[in-house]
Amino acid sequence: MLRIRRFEEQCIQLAESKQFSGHYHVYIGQEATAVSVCNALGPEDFVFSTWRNHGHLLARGAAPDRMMAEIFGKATGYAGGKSGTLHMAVGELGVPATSALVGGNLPLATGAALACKRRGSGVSVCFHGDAALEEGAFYEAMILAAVWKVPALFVCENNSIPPAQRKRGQFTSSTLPAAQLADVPQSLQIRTEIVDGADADQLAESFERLVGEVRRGGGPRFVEVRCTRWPGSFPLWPELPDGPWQIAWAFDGKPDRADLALWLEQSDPLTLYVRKLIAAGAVTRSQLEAMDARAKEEMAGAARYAIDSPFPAPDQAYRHVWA
Amino acid sequence: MKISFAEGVAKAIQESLAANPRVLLIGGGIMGLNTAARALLDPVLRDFASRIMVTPISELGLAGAGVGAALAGDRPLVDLSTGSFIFQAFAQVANEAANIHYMTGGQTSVPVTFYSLAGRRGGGAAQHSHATQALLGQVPGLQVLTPGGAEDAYGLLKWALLESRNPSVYLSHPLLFDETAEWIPHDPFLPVGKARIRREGRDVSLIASSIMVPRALAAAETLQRQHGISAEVVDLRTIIPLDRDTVLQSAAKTGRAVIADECHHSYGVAAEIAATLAEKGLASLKAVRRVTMPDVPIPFSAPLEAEITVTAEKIVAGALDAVRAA
Amino acid sequence: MTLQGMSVKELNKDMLLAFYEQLWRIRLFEGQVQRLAARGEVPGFPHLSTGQEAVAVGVCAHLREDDYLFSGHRAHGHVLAKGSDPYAVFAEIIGRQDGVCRGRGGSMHLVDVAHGVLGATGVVAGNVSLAAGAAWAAQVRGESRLAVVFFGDGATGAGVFHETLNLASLWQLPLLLVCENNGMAEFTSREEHSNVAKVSAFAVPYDIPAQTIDGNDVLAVYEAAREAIEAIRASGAPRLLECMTYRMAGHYVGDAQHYRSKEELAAMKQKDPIDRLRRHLVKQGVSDNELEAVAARVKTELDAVVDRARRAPRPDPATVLEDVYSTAFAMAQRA
Amino acid sequence: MMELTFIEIIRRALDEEMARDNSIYLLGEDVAAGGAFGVTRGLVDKHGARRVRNTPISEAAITGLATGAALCGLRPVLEIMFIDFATLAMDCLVNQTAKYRYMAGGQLSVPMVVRTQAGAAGGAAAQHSQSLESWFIHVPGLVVVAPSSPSEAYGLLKSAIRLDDPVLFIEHKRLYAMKEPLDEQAGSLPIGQARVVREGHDVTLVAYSAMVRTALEAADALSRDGISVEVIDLRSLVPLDIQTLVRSVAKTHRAVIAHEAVETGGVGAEVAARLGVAAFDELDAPITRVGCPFAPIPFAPELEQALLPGSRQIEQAVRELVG
Repeated sequence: MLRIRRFEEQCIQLAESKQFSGHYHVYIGQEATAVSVCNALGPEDFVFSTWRNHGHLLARGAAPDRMMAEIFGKATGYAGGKSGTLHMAVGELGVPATSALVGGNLPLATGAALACKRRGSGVSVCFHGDAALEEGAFYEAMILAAVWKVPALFVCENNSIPPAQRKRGQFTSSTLPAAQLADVPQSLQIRTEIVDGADADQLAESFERLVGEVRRGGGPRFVEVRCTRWPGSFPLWPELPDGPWQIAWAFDGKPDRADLALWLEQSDPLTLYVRKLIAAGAVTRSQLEAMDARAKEEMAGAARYAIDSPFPAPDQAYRHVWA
Repeated sequence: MKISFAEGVAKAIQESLAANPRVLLIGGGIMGLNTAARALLDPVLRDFASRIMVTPISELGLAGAGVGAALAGDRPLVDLSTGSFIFQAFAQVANEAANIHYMTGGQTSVPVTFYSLAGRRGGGAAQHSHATQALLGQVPGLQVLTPGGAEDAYGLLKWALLESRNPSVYLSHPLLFDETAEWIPHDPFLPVGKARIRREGRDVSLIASSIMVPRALAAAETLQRQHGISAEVVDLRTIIPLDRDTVLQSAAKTGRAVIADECHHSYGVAAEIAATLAEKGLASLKAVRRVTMPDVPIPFSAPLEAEITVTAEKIVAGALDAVRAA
Repeated sequence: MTLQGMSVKELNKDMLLAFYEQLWRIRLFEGQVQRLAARGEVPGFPHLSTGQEAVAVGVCAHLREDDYLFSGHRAHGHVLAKGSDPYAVFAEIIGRQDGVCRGRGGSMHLVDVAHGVLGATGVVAGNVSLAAGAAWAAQVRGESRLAVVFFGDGATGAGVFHETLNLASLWQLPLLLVCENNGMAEFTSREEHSNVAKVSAFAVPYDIPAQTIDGNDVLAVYEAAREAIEAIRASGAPRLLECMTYRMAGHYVGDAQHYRSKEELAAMKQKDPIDRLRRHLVKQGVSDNELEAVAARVKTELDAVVDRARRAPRPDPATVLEDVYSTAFAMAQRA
Repeated sequence: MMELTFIEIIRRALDEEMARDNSIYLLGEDVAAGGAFGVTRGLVDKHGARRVRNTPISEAAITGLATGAALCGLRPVLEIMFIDFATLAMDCLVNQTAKYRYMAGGQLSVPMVVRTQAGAAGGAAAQHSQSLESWFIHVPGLVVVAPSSPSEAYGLLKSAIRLDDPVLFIEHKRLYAMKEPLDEQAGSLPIGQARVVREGHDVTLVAYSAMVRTALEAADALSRDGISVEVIDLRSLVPLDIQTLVRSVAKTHRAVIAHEAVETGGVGAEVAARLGVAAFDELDAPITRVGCPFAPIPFAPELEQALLPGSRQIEQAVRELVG
């Protein structure tokens, strides 16, 4: 989880210093979901993500330097600069394609699950946000997955802002009259569970079990992971309130901003998990600091790699139209 | 031996399913409402029942599932039934399938084939009669296959299902099912992207594809018998890739080009070919004419539909106009 | 024929006989379409509502002339029950100039603005969202009218159907969604193409009150529709009515229905909505010949309509370019 | 006269039209919150929440809703955030909105405007940078307008809203920040009439939307070499004002058509085909098209620049013609 957060913090700092262009999204506050899902997966499984894909790809084992190079549009990026952050995919890690349309990846995941079922191996995981439930593609993908009984696991990361907190000018998340988001997949007769996005252990246990059920041919499953949005991603362009995450915040330290402090206490999977490890004596502060130093160095290295990499040659623009 | 267009389609599906376990069929209404042609598919649907996915009516979901299965190594044929229904699936056909290979910098390819029974069928009215080549023809990354004869109906579909590495839209046509053609089993397959000269000629080139091929051939007969005009018929076979060289060579030889197409007049396939001819500025080119549907939705009533239909007679009139012009 | 607000028990004999006449009018109308189609006089592929007449009659009994009606590709019954002139509808189905759309729309695109019929569609679930738009127009103008949309259970496979449920509930639109669940989507039975047996289940997460009723009993449909439509007029909020019914004619004219067993068809004949109402009327003391008189009168009426329609002029080809745009752009030119 | 950006001028046109006619309603994702690009900021306060309404992210349903309302006498102005998302509303636009009047034999009309935004603006990659007007101009029943500057957008949007036919109003991302003075009495501009932006006698250069600015740059450069270029802004693609083009070609005897959309099957093809017949005798050189090569839009700005046609390509095309 630490690696993902440090990667995303690098992105924000690099974007603020205008090192790369284009809009982008960060995964801070949802790291536990990607890690717990991907830990339950094997090489023959498929992962479908959206525009908020950095965490999923890192958890799936993608190299941070090639990812950062792609975000910079450099030749050494996974797609040689053609996908950028919105469509980042890593074929050899079972992340064949990433759609930037809301709900665009849902039918893809159902199709891949169909192929897995026919082949007798592999499951297909689809990460999507709560807004996907407003798109027709969601229903068609769900109904197909249920009718064909394919090994598909739909992971809905519901980071919608609770209505009370919706201030003017911010982008409202999903607008569903459903009392509970989970009512919708349930009405499609698909086994649905709700998991707390801040509890890394609960996430790990749930996804270990659910991936097993799906793999054994139990048909599709829908999981709503409830996460509260990280204060830094309210504005259109993400920012670091009070700078990068500090290990001290897991101990006695506190950030100045009250909303961030509250969020760390109640919703941040990383802070809560670190506190749990400390309480259980599973790790010492110095071990944590060493781990953190390695993560920071790795991600700083990725940034340097991206900055130093060359841009693709102009004629590359004409390649890869046809396989 | 002679085979019909419908037999070609059924044969291609049956042989592809037999040849490669990764081929599968999403949806199975392939032949639309033509019961005779449907009967050809019944044995195939029986023999490969486990590889035919019965589906609800959700074109967007089906197309997306086809793309997803292709990403995971399968080679699906997705039946989007009537041509006009492809619009519901446009986000998956044109915005996902076509872009993925490029967006991933070549990491992933999407060998999916979308079967679409497009074109004016008679009485279909505005929502069952679309010819969609013009819109699909503008999408980089998508192959658009428009067979005009039974041998190509078979060859192009089998190529798409077994060999193509890119997403294709295979445009079948409800009025072509009974067209027949000589078919030699081991005949070397004319590569995709090459047009077929169906009839040699000297005075005017009739450029056609899909349903326009038999009508252009009929027009050529009339021009020869009644007007002594020798017409060459060029069957494009595919809109993407478009064999511009063969079109240019034929137009240079005859000096006149008449493009017959079932898409609407403005911004259609015929416009692209006419512009290509205009752009190359062939010294010998004396006249170019487009013979297409006017810019109107397809009306229901028979006399109105007949008025706008591109018939062999209209192709003849276009050719005469071109010959008279220069 | 609108009898808003009357509960079933209050319906007197004349009103029940009016239902009986309406059911016969639709049944004989579809019989004539089938007869002419078999003789090749009907272009295209008309879809018949034979056997599903009770839903159209039962629901439309509560609609005002200015309520908006949308239907799918099996629309003849709904359009007639809403009040369109059978002559104009039949002329349209055989592509004549006197047709309600002057021959341009045909069976799958019937529009009759004068009677609030805003349209059938040839695209499954193609106009469910349009009906929501009409309901929204009524809402923002503070009118008490509502929009009703008829669709088959096949339409619930389309994503836009669910998007519309979400929108109608979110904006609380005065929309009545009527599903004629005939257990078939074109050629595949419901179990094969959906994992959800009852369509009303889809409405649950959106808090749209939904009811599943026997769609072959015109009185049951009348009662359920009355309750739903009154609630909509009062609250302005959407409702879903699922009518379990049975398509006796094939998916389209000429469909041999080889996918149906003989026993299945025979059992269904037993539930014919006309026979059921007939048995009810006889119990109410209506004599056989009175019932025969109604059927005979409707038969004569339709024979005349069909005869007149077949002699009506065909549209003038020169008008083919009209009505593409309402603005006088001089740009729709001939090929 | 005050200077206004493209966005401010469009907002002003919407505001004035809504004040003039209360059957006009604004619909779209987040339009009440100002819209993704701020075009509708503040309109909800002036015209009320009933007439400026946020919608869920359901492009198919909201396009259908707007169409249905237009059938009943409202005049909705729907915003589809990116033209790339219109792929989800194709069935409605092509099979319902465009054909309703014709199918109904003239009983109804569909007075509706779909405002959308297109074109590449650096780093938005393949699914947020497309120019897809070529699809919609092939659909009889739709009017398609593509303004080339703020003042043009003001006048053309007013006309579009007053038209009783469905209009697809395409705004280019790169023009959003363009500033122009707007004189007080500016009124509506005619749809279906092309505009000669720059007189010239050696070659006719046809363009629309953001390409008009690029065409003027090329024309200036060419005039320094003594080549006099007549630049024509089409303003609307359907209806297409071919007479103005024929008159110009009769004077210059050479024609070049430039657009950002893919060259194959684009506006250039239709203009070339029509001029090839209508002005056959006037042409001394082949008609030339300058469009985007046949490839999706890559993410890396360097690749995007390599792909998109600019003033350099236009100058090169003109020089080949003038020789």
